[in-house]
Amino acid sequence: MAIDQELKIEMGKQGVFVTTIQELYNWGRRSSVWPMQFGLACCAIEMIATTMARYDLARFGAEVFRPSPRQADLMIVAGTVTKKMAPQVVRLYNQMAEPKYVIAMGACAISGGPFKQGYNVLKGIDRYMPVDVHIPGCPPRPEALIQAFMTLQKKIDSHHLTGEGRPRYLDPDAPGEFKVPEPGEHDLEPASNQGVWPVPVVIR
Amino acid sequence: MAATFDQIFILFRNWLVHFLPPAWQPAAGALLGVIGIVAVFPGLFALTTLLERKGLGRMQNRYGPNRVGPFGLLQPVADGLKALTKEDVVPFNANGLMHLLAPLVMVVTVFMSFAVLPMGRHMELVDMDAGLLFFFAMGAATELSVFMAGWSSRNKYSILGAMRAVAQMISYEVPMLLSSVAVVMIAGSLSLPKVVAAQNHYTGIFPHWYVFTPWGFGAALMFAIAAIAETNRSPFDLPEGESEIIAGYHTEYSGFKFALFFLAEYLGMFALSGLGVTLFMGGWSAPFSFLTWIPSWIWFFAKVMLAICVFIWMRGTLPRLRQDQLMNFAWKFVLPYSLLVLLVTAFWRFLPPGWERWVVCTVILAVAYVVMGRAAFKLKRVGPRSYRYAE
Amino acid sequence: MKTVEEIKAAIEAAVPGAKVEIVPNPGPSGEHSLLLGHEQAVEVARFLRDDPELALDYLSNVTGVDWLDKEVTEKVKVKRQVTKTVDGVEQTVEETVDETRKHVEPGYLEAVYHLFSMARKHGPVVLRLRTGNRTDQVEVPSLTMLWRAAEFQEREVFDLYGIVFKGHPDLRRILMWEGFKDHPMRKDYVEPDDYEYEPTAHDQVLKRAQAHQAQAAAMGQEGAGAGQ
Amino acid sequence: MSTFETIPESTSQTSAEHLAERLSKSITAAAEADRREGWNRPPVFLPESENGVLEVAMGPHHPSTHGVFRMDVSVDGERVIRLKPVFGYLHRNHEKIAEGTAYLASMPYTDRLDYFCSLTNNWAYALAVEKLAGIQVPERAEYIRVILAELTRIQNHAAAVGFLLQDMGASGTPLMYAFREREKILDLFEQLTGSRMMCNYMRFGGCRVDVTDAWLDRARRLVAGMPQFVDEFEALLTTNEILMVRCQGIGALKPDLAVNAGVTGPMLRATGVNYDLRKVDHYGIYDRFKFRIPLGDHGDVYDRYMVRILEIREAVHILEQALKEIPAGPIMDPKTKLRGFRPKPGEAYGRIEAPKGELGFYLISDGGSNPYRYRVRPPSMINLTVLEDMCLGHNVADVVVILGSVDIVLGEVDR
Repeated sequence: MAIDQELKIEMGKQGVFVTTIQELYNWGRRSSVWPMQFGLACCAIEMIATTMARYDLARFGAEVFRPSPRQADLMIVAGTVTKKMAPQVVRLYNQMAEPKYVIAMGACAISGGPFKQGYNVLKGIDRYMPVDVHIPGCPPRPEALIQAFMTLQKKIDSHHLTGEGRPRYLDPDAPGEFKVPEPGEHDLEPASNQGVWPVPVVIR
Repeated sequence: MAATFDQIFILFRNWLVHFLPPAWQPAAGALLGVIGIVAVFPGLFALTTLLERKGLGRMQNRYGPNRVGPFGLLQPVADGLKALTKEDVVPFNANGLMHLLAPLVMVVTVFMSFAVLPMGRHMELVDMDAGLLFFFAMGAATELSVFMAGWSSRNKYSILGAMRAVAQMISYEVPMLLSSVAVVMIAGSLSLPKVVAAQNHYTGIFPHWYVFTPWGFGAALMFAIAAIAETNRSPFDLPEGESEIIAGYHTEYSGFKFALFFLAEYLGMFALSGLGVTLFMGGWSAPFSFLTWIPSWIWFFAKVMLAICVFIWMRGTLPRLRQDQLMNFAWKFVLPYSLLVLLVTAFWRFLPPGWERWVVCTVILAVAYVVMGRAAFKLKRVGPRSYRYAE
Repeated sequence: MKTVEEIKAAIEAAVPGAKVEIVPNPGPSGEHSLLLGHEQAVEVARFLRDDPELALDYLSNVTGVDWLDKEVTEKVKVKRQVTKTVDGVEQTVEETVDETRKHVEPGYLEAVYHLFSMARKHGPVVLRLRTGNRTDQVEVPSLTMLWRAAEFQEREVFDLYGIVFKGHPDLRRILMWEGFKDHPMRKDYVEPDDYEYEPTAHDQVLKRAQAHQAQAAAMGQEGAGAGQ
Repeated sequence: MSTFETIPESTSQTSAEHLAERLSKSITAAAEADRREGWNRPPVFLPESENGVLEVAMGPHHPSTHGVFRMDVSVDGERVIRLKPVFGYLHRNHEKIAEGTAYLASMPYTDRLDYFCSLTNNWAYALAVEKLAGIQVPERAEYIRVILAELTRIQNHAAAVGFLLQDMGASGTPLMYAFREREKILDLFEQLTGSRMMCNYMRFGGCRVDVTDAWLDRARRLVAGMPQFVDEFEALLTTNEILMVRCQGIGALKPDLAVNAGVTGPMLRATGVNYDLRKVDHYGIYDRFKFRIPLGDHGDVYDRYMVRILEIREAVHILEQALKEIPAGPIMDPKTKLRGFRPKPGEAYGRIEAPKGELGFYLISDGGSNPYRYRVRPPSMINLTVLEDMCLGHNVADVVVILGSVDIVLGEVDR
């Protein structure tokens, strides 16, 4: 080989060889994100509308809505997650095969939204599992979902296979499954998964 | 020149093989053929998935995939890459070995059934005397793998899907075999190249395809119905009916194993379309006598793709049947009608050639079709209704 | 359509011993309701359903209402004996004094039924059933055996208000999960405190978040406001 | 691997017996392996009881439950012998929240009840409050309400039929056609109210903004094209043999049971009971329009489907009349003040014929700015009362279709 060892190591450090595989790898995953056929509330209707004739999410290769979590890559949490439903949502997320992504669609999935004051409403799905993209809106328009989808694609493109910034599923130390909350006598137990969701500071 | 193009793959193989000692040549030739099949059909599978997604899209007023590569052509590549790099989940209390073997068995047996299909003039891997029998034997192994998949997953939906699939496939295998036997009766051989050769001559410009005879048309119809059911395609896609039992027997499969099921399903479609084309539509022979200069393998693949388009069209338009209706349809309509077709084929075989046998066979089959169809609807008390209004 | 008074008279004529009271509705809609006693409630309801003139065959709406214990303040004129010094002489004089008296009217839970007639296309007739109090006497008779429509709605009232419907075939929680202890639609229900975080100033929610943080800080709990 | 060890090498049994024994042995072996590993759950796919009854929990995540709805189904083979619906997975405490906020502030929440038909929900709530406080509505506002409600009815019924076909396994084509029309109607809503789905348009005593002539022209054009869409839809579906075989005679409902169980809407009218609140209550200005109520005779899935299709056609007739006759004038009752709205103590039950059935709002006012009691009478939930009666004896595949024909929206079922 014409490249001397030192240069190779140097390039390896900068990730030249790794980068080419990485690009192919990222391209493959980003171009074929199959969402799970999973809707919770109002936003699910907009999610369906996104796949329909006018907006056509299929253009991105994402119309294959798989009903089985094993075969899906993307979970669109479309709608209000109630405390009764939260264990099932987390379980479905655990059942999905890596690499998996989550889009929290709509105000309810992000923070409880207009129903935040409700006693049975989970105040944001990111209390229990990591979310990649949040879409604001109540409900977000289909264009917003497409935008979120493209944001997710950009995010996948920027993933490194090794090193510090690698995604969770490539990190052997990161948890593969998240604790499924148990419905308790008054509330879900635990109220949030520590480690997934650092409790933020209230700015007064 | 046309003959060269027609035989270009055979010539290429012979040229490659002649470098080897003569004793090794048959084995090497067969190996090259296998490589050809293993290379061509997955490629065709990739194209077909794209065709299906785009075709369905057009039927539904939308575009279909068009962002990945030019016109979305690289979409299947991306899907394949994704499937390869996806985590392989085996459920905790699944039977690991069976879980692994099921997709492999399915793909391998489907590939083996391609061995006897003549894909062009002299383009069959093995010219087996009992080629048709071999084909059906390999097709039957699909049921085994489906049940392996459903059983080993230890999931209620998987086992329900597998049960449905096995029941459905066994039921429809019978009429499919019967309608193929009609062809065997006329062609006088179980060897598929000989069946094609029997159809490869012309009256004027029109070919002697079996589908253009009354019994052949009836048999082709029954064969088509059975083939759709065998490949679990809409409207007979109950084993993986996603609105009822999630994804059927492959509910618990992810990553590449799931992709293998997907591959096997489409390969099954190709195989059965190829068999149907071979039996009823003249295989690789041209549809008109003045088109015989076009290479035979082009005709074969064109006809197969035509059949695939019909599959896609059906999927885009029809709702799904129910399990008991499906079984009733198989045992109360398709099977008796196939038997009748067999009988009419015997008439055809022994009546003297002439317009009389055309009339006799056509009348018997048409009357039986109408009567049986009407009876089925009458028994179910199903039909259009009228509605009243209140002011 | 008969008026409420006529219906009451009809009920009393048809079901002997039925306790029926008219609860007036002061609002513009004027839908007065009938308060039924527990003992004869099912017979009265059956009469309302089967009577050919009323024919209230359609139970539209079943709901619960929670009336809290009310502290009623009223002014009462009281006569009392007062010892007074009038003109240097001590006398016992009877005097009328205004006195504010407080007493607690016990609260109760109420099940409200809206009946219509599909056959005669009239309605509504509003029935009410009241429990004894809000804690231990929370039973009312169920009307599910008369109208299937009440099945899920009575379950819902049981779930959210805690009214126990005697004679309901399948009285389980319907909206909240099994094992949940509270009745969240009651007016005095206290929500679980999970308002750690609120990015926007959203009326009471921000207050609750701040209260949560103050409480967590008082308990010396780590993590509630520390960012980790 | 343990599976293979348990299989006897030689056998004199028949192959079927052998297979059964082999299966049971390997299952036992696997269960024992599970137990060894501390996994106490019984093997999940086996029939739990001796008589071969399989318990299947369909939902809350299931492709055909229209959201997060669960059915605990016991099947004997594929035949349903017991079915218990379980809701609450979308219980968003609408009533509790509404009891804590002002009357007007509940209006946006009503949008999210039945999220297909926000405008009819608005109307039902506005009607109840108007009844509670005795508010009159100007004529033009009434016309606008009728127009919007009937447009809502069309898009809801089209989508409902699309979802029904989706449940039946048609790979999306009817749904896509339905959503194509729905998008056109949503465009109208968006132009008028600023939002596609959550319109938040009606107010007590009128409507929020006035319609323009351009909007009315656009609506007229849309309505003129609607019969053609319904014809196309029917040509695709109504006489399709598979659809007829799947729908006719499935999930039949008797009229007396339907009335007793409080079933309303297209489901009730499919059983032949003539009860449409537009005709019974004459709320709004429905007595001014000429329209007919389609009635079915069998009460099965096909009748529900056809009643919806025919109601679309009747809605088009109402729309044609309303768009022709709409008068000029104010759209708000000038006496109503929306801010600081405090109705007198009292109670009222207001109801309308929403696309899914009778949508009622029951309000108790104690004179304050919040309702003391706020209750939604959800048609979707009460129509589910008879789900088990309709499903018993049918196949699992029929359960999906029957549920689809009930046309539920979970936002309304659980609230």
